[in-house]
Amino acid sequence: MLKTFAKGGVHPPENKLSASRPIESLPLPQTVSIPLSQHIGAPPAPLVQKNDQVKTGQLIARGEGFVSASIHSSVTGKVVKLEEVMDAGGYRRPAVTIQVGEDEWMPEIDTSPGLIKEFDLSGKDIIEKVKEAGIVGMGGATFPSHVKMSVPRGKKAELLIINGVECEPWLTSDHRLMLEKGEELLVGIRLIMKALQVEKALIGIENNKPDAIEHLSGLCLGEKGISVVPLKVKYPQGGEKQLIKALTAREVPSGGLPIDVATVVHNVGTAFAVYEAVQKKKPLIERVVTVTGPSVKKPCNFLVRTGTPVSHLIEAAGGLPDDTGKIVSGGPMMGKALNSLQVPVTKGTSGILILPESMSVRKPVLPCIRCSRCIFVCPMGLEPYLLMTLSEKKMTEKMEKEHVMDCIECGSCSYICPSNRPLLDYIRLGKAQVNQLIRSRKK
Amino acid sequence: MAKKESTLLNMVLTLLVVTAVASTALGFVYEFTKGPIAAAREAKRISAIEQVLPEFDNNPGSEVKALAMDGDSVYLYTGRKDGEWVGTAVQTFSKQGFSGYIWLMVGFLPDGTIHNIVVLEHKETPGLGDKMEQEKSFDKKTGKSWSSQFFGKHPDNFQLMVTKDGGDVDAITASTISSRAYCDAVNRAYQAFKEGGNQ
Amino acid sequence: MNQWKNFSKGFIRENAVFVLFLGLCPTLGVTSTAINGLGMGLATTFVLFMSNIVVSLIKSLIPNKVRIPTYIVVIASFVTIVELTMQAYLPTLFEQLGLFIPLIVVNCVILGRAEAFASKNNLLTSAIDGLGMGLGFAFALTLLGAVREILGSGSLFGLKFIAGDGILLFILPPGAFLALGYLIVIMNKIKEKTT
Amino acid sequence: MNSTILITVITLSAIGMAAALILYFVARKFRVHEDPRIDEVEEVLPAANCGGCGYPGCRNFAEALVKSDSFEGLFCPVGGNEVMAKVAEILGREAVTQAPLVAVVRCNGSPGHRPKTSVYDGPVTCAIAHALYTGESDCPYGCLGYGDCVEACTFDAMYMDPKTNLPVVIDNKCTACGACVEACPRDIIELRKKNPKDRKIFVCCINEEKGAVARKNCKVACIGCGACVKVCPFDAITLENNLAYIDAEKCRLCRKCSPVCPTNSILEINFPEKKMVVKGQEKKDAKEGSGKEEKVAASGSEQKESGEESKKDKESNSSNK
Amino acid sequence: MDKLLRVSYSPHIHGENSVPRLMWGVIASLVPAFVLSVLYFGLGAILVTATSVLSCVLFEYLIQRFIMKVPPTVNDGSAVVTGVLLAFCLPATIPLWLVALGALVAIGVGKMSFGGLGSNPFNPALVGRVFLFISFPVQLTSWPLPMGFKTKLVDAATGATPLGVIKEGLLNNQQVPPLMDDIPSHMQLFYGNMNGSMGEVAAMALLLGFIYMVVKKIIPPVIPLTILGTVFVFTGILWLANPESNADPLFHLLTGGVMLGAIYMATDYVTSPMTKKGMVVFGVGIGVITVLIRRFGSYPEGVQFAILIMNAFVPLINSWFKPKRFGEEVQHG
Amino acid sequence: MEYVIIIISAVFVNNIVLTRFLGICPFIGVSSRVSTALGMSGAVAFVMTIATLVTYLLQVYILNPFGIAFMQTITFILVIASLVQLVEIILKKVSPPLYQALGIFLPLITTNCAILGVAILAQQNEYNLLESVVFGIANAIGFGLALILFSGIREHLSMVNVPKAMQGVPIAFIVAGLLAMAFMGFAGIV
Ligand SMILES: Cc1cc2nc3c(=O)[nH]c(=O)nc-3n(C[C@H](O)[C@H](O)[C@H](O)COP(=O)(O)O)c2cc1C
Ligand SMILES: Cc1cc2nc3c(=O)[nH]c(=O)nc-3n(C[C@H](O)[C@H](O)[C@H](O)COP(=O)(O)O)c2cc1C
Ligand SMILES: Cc1cc2nc3c(=O)[nH]c(=O)nc-3n(C[C@H](O)[C@H](O)[C@H](O)COP(=O)(O)O)c2cc1C
Ligand SMILES: Cc1cc2nc3c(=O)[nH]c(=O)nc-3n(C[C@H](O)[C@H](O)[C@H](O)CO)c2cc1C
Ligand code: SF4
Ligand code: SF4
Ligand code: SF4
Ligand code: SF4
Ligand code: FES
Repeated sequence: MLKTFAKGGVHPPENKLSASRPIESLPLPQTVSIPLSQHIGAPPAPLVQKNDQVKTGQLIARGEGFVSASIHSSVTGKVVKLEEVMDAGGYRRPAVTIQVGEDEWMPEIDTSPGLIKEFDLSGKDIIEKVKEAGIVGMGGATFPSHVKMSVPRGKKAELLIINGVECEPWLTSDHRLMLEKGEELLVGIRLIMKALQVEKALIGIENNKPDAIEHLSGLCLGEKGISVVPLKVKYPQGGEKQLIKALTAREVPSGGLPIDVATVVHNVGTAFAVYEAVQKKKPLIERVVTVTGPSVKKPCNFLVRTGTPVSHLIEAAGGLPDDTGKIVSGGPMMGKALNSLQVPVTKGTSGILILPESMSVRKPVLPCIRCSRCIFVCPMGLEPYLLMTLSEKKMTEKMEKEHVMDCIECGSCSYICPSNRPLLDYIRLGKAQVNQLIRSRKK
Repeated sequence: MAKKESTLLNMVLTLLVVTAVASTALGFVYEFTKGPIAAAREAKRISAIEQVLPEFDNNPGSEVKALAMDGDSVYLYTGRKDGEWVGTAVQTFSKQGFSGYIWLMVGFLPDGTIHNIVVLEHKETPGLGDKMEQEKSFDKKTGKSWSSQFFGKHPDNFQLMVTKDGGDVDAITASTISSRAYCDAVNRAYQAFKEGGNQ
Repeated sequence: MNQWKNFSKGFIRENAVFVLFLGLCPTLGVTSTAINGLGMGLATTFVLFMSNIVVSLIKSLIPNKVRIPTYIVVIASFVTIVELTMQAYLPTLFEQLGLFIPLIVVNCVILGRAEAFASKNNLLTSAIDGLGMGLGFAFALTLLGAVREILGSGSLFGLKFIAGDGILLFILPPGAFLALGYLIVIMNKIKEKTT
Repeated sequence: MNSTILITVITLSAIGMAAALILYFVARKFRVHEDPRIDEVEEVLPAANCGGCGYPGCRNFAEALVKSDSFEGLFCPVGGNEVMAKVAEILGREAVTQAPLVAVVRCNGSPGHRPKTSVYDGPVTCAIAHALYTGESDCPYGCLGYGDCVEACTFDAMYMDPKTNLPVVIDNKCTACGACVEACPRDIIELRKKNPKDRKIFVCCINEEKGAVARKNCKVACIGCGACVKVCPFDAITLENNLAYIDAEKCRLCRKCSPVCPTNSILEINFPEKKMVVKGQEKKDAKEGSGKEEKVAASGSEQKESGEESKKDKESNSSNK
Repeated sequence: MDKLLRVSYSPHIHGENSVPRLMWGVIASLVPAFVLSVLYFGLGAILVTATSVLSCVLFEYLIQRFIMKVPPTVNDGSAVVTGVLLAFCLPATIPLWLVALGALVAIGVGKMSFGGLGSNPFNPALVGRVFLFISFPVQLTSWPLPMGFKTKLVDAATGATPLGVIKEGLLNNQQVPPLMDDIPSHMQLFYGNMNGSMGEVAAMALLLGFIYMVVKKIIPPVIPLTILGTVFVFTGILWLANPESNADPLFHLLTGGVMLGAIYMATDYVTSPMTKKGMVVFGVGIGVITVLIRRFGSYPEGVQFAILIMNAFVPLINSWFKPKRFGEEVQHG
Repeated sequence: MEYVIIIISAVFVNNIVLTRFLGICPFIGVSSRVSTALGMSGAVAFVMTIATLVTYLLQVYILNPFGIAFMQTITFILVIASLVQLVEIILKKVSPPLYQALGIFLPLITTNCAILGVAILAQQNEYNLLESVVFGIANAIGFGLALILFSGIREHLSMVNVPKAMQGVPIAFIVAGLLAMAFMGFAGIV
């Protein structure tokens, strides 16, 4: 029996169309707009001014404070605007717009292809390098990685978990990365292990990526303390709490963090970024993005510079299909629908999913028939049908008692509901209401 | 509206006066209605006896015999005309009803033939078990009701059991239980009659 | 206040049963036939009428703290009078209504009226209010009784108009609840239309 | 006297007596002090239990009123000054008078003014749409049009205008309880001073974006040009974050500002037709001008066609959900 | 771009299940039982089922259209399920106007008064059935003998159900073992060759439907299993304690409405608990009450009442039996 | 056994609310939330037990010996009214939260026919002292059971879309009717 997490979960069709497409470097666009806040936490102030000339990899905004991340220019060229650009929700956020010129990298960055295995940096130095490189979690939450690597006082990490699950349907960026950059990945893992001072790391990979499992297992043979664990396919195994449960049978307490059960979880992309930052001094300015969808001509995995507009990626994948109804940044279960193609790729963009009109219209909402399916699939043991009603009726305190804040927004409940109820929509609203309540209480 | 101040004295006084007035009034009403109430109670029993016995001219209420049976009492009222025994009315019961006791008044002629039966009290379901009441199952065409099948029968040669149990009584539709209880009560009346009804 | 309005409000607008939801036990308990409903309604009306009169007469003499006990004694006296009289002269109806006759005393309508109306208004107004509310109550009980009797036994005021039985459930306890529930909905609709 | 009657009288009186005495002494022993004025105050409150005062119910507000020393910050918007005067009388305090307020919707972005740029496909509530994205237009400040405010109003004082897809307040029904203000995730609704004959002049926009951006997304957006600030003789208009705001306290309804607004984002409602010639030349675009007139005229006629139409709208609106 | 993009929260894909799909799944699983009941009771079975389904659908449509004034939702199939199940617990020779009346009560009182699909606290079909049972006990307890198409529609030969025979006998102070001689063998009970309501006779067909629904993941098997288990254990204890006055547990499982109730009526999503723990409590409750009524009450059969009574407990069960929260125990432990 | 029968009969078979129609006003009035229903049940249980006890003593030691049984109604209600007021005063002092929760319904217990009805029924059934008290308690349990079940259902109904015309009291009656119908299944168990 393959390992998996105990409670809930769904099996959406996998549709990994682009799994066999190697990572291609995407040609540079004419302009990039680099948002200044690509992570949880406050946006840093820009260090450049209009008409400044910047180089690829140059720092353009320094993360101030602990929970913040620096931003680097992903291209060489001229700063043309310091204005707000639309984010994925259409709201305008501060950004640096650069007109792309000849690609000239910062001199200290090592752009040679060779693998550098050896390192003698101390844990502290590693964390410092990670911070300088502006690395944030690439699994989607974009939480500054150096924070996760600095184990808080009084806590101890025993185990590093590398999240190679990629449980979202359609997406293949982590999968390709594991296949193509396995060696670098392992060095990255070693670095993180050193920073965390742990002896053991597990790479969790779902069983639908046998090639990646085989490849990495092979590489791990020579690596002490690192091993690959194949997992049964079940969404949302990639959620860190579920992954920890699947791999260690430990349960992160309600309201707690992985470190409470002595583990730290990082995405494979993050581990690779750590390798590049530490060994090659390369800041986080590009990432692998899957562009896919049922009508996409050429589903692809691209290596994309941050700030590249989504339209550019779509062009490269064969253009926008005629029947397009919805464009999702990320996977179909957790991704964000875009209302504009000008939205830039950020450090957290793992894929662009183009859904045809027929798949994008939500079905009419019926009353809850109390079928319990949402309860059965909720990996957090919540009662989504109830939370939705409470949210509708604005019964905030009751919602808090029903643990609404535990919801990881995986969407399993909305996915399964035979009445097509917008459960997660309302639960998110409920979480916001409860958050407000908690904040007002603190005051 | 001025509310009166509450002090211990005026509270007690008010209550005293009010209760006194009220109870005096009630006392008088009670005295006044005592007679009619007793009469009304008596009338019910007498009228039942009148219905189940042939004509009589004594006061059966004054010739009562009580027999203890099955944990309760059965009463026998003797009816006479010109001093002649015309029959005995037996106030009987059954505990086997669909819900609770059933009380009947069964009139026997001196030879033990059932003359008539009326239901005094029961809690059977309206529309079902309550068809044992004569007026509830009275059929204008035949002039008969369900209980008519008992009249003029002698329990010695009329099996007081529903047909389902091998007797001669056709049960009320969908109310076998009530019918069975009815038979049980009549049977009990007959036992009592045999024991103490003969004069 | 316009005395006609005062009198008539008890029928629809402030009907004790359909609108104020008071005095529900007798409403449900005795309404298996229209006759029973009417009898109970009239008995209640008498008590309501008399107690409203007496309360409005003595209201200014009563200290506040013993207000309720006093009213209760007054009401209970009238109830006992009804009880005794009925027992004497209407023994059959008394048997049918059974427990609910003494329970008139706790009918929330009566104490409610005494407390909320008679203790604040003059004799005439209170008397008319009592009569109006009482007859409104009687109307509600008779109506419910009629509905249940028609549906449940196929008769009205004891006159049978269909052969055989009706829908038994309506003369049994659950039917009382259901019939009243739907009657309230209909009454609400009527009230909405008239106002 | 008959002995039954005697016994009756004696027993009942004795029982009554005993009950009274026990009650009296228990009541003394277990007395709880509760300010009787709370009840009195509660009586005069409107019993709407709407929460407009900031307390969960009328009773709690009454308690707060009795317990506090002054009326600072305590006001029942539903009952208004009248009720507060009564409360003041009961408590023997000076009443604070607050000018009557009315809810005003500060967005005029009907579909004609504001191009639709996407299709929202989620639950029909502004709160969720707002948290998700800018809404079906690109204006991140504008009304989303899903009627959370209408839903929140317990006085039936609002309805969604199906033509403009914007909420409309029925002035004479609005009690200024503020529920809609609370409900709107975009803070579009404001409680403003009520003027005679329900007249109002206000900037019908809350967009703080730079003029060009704002204008691009909505033809009637305030672009922060400041023209109105200059013409206002009473210094009632301020400009902050690219947005003009008319202070209702200072505004004297002189109507100088509205004609100078290049985007017609200052609305004047319930005023008689202007006698003097409207400077037609200033309107670069005739279409825009008529757009504004439409809104003003529509608002004027709303008052006349009393509740009936609004009810219909509300119904059709709710059945859409 | 000329076409506007759609925007909504995630998830952007949806599973295949839908309410109509589930309902039609239930209907499909009822086909074997229907076929058998037609074989046993002939034309009557077809007429009663058709009347019931048609009137349920019609009443739902009329009420939604003209009284509630909402768009009718009859094609979600739930009214059809109610109709079939209502028919299945009636005698095949019942007058058709009674079927229609039952449907009216089931849909009008049991379902639509509460707002329609998903809101009703009590099982609509059972509301209709119990209403009829209490209002028209004569018609509702006249069980035709299974004679296939020879069964007459009016004045058919009737007989007591096996449970009725036992109850009657016990009331008459008879003992169970001799009574069993009048009752078909267990095997025949399993095939459904007995008097009873149309759908409840064939345990075999019902079990087939059960397996279908579980395999198709229409219902979790928890509730039926706990009910059947409880009935088996409880009657087993009674039987072992006193075989003279108690029938054996298998008999109890195979007769009456236990199968139909456990598999189709107690599992109605709307009126059953939401969590597995709750479902167990619910099932045990139904089992116990059923046996209590069968053994000690006035009615020979108790499942219908047991389910309705436990329906009333569902809201409380739901608030007392919560799913196990992820990370909860750790926090407290 | 006697007592078991009294209890089962009062709780299930002849449930005071669902088949005897007593105490309907609070049943409808205080049943919109489970928590208040629990409180109300507690209050009723308390009052009902004491009331049956006290009225039993009253009947047997005063009314019957003096031959003034016709004063039953008036004396019983007087005693019950005082009792309720006593409870109210004490509760207000001892447990303000409970007092708050039950609010205006405590005085309503006075006019709750269930209390008086049970007291009178206990007399009509000719129970002895212990039986009367058990009868009182059992009926209180029956009342509590019905009330709590009912409040659970009503809480559930407040979360679904009951048609506007049916909301509130009408739907409560329908639920009560269906509940009563379900409880008819217990017929004959004792
Ligand atoms: C305030 C805050 C503090 C955090 N501190 C830590 C930490 O000390 N160690 C750690 O491993 N992760 C820490 N995290 C990161 C979370 O555990 C988690 O990785 C991140 O929120 C993204 O997870 P997700 O993608 O599963 O949502 C912290 C997150 C937040 C919001
Ligand atoms: C429902 C859910 C599904 C997730 N799926 C994945 C996944 O497939 N792959 C992944 O790397 N992270 C996934 N995450 C994010 C992880 O929880 C976690 O944040 C991440 O692995 C931490 O690594 P990072 O900080 O390096 O991104 C998921 C999170 C949630 C809540
Ligand atoms: C609500 C209801 C009330 C009933 N009341 C009685 C009754 O008062 N008397 C009776 O014998 N059967 C009554 N029954 C019927 C019995 O339960 C049972 O069906 C019948 O006695 C046996 O049927 P049979 O008479 O056709 O053999 C009632 C049934 C129901 C549903
Ligand atoms: C597994 C399952 C069982 C059902 N059982 C019943 C039932 O017993 N009675 C009924 O009226 N409807 C039943 N339905 C249909 C539907 O859920 C029911 O009408 C709702 O109670 C109406 O709100 C069932 C549906 C499903 C999916
Ligand atoms: S409630 Fe939250 S955690 Fe549970 S299934 Fe829904 S989205 Fe996932
Ligand atoms: S899955 Fe949908 S229909 Fe089923 S209980 Fe949850 S919300 Fe209700
Ligand atoms: S319009 Fe707004 S402020 Fe006015 S009454 Fe309605 S909710 Fe209250
Ligand atoms: S004013 Fe606010 S709440 Fe009202 S419809 Fe517009 S966005 Fe929604
Ligand atoms: S009439 Fe019985 S409680 Fe109100």
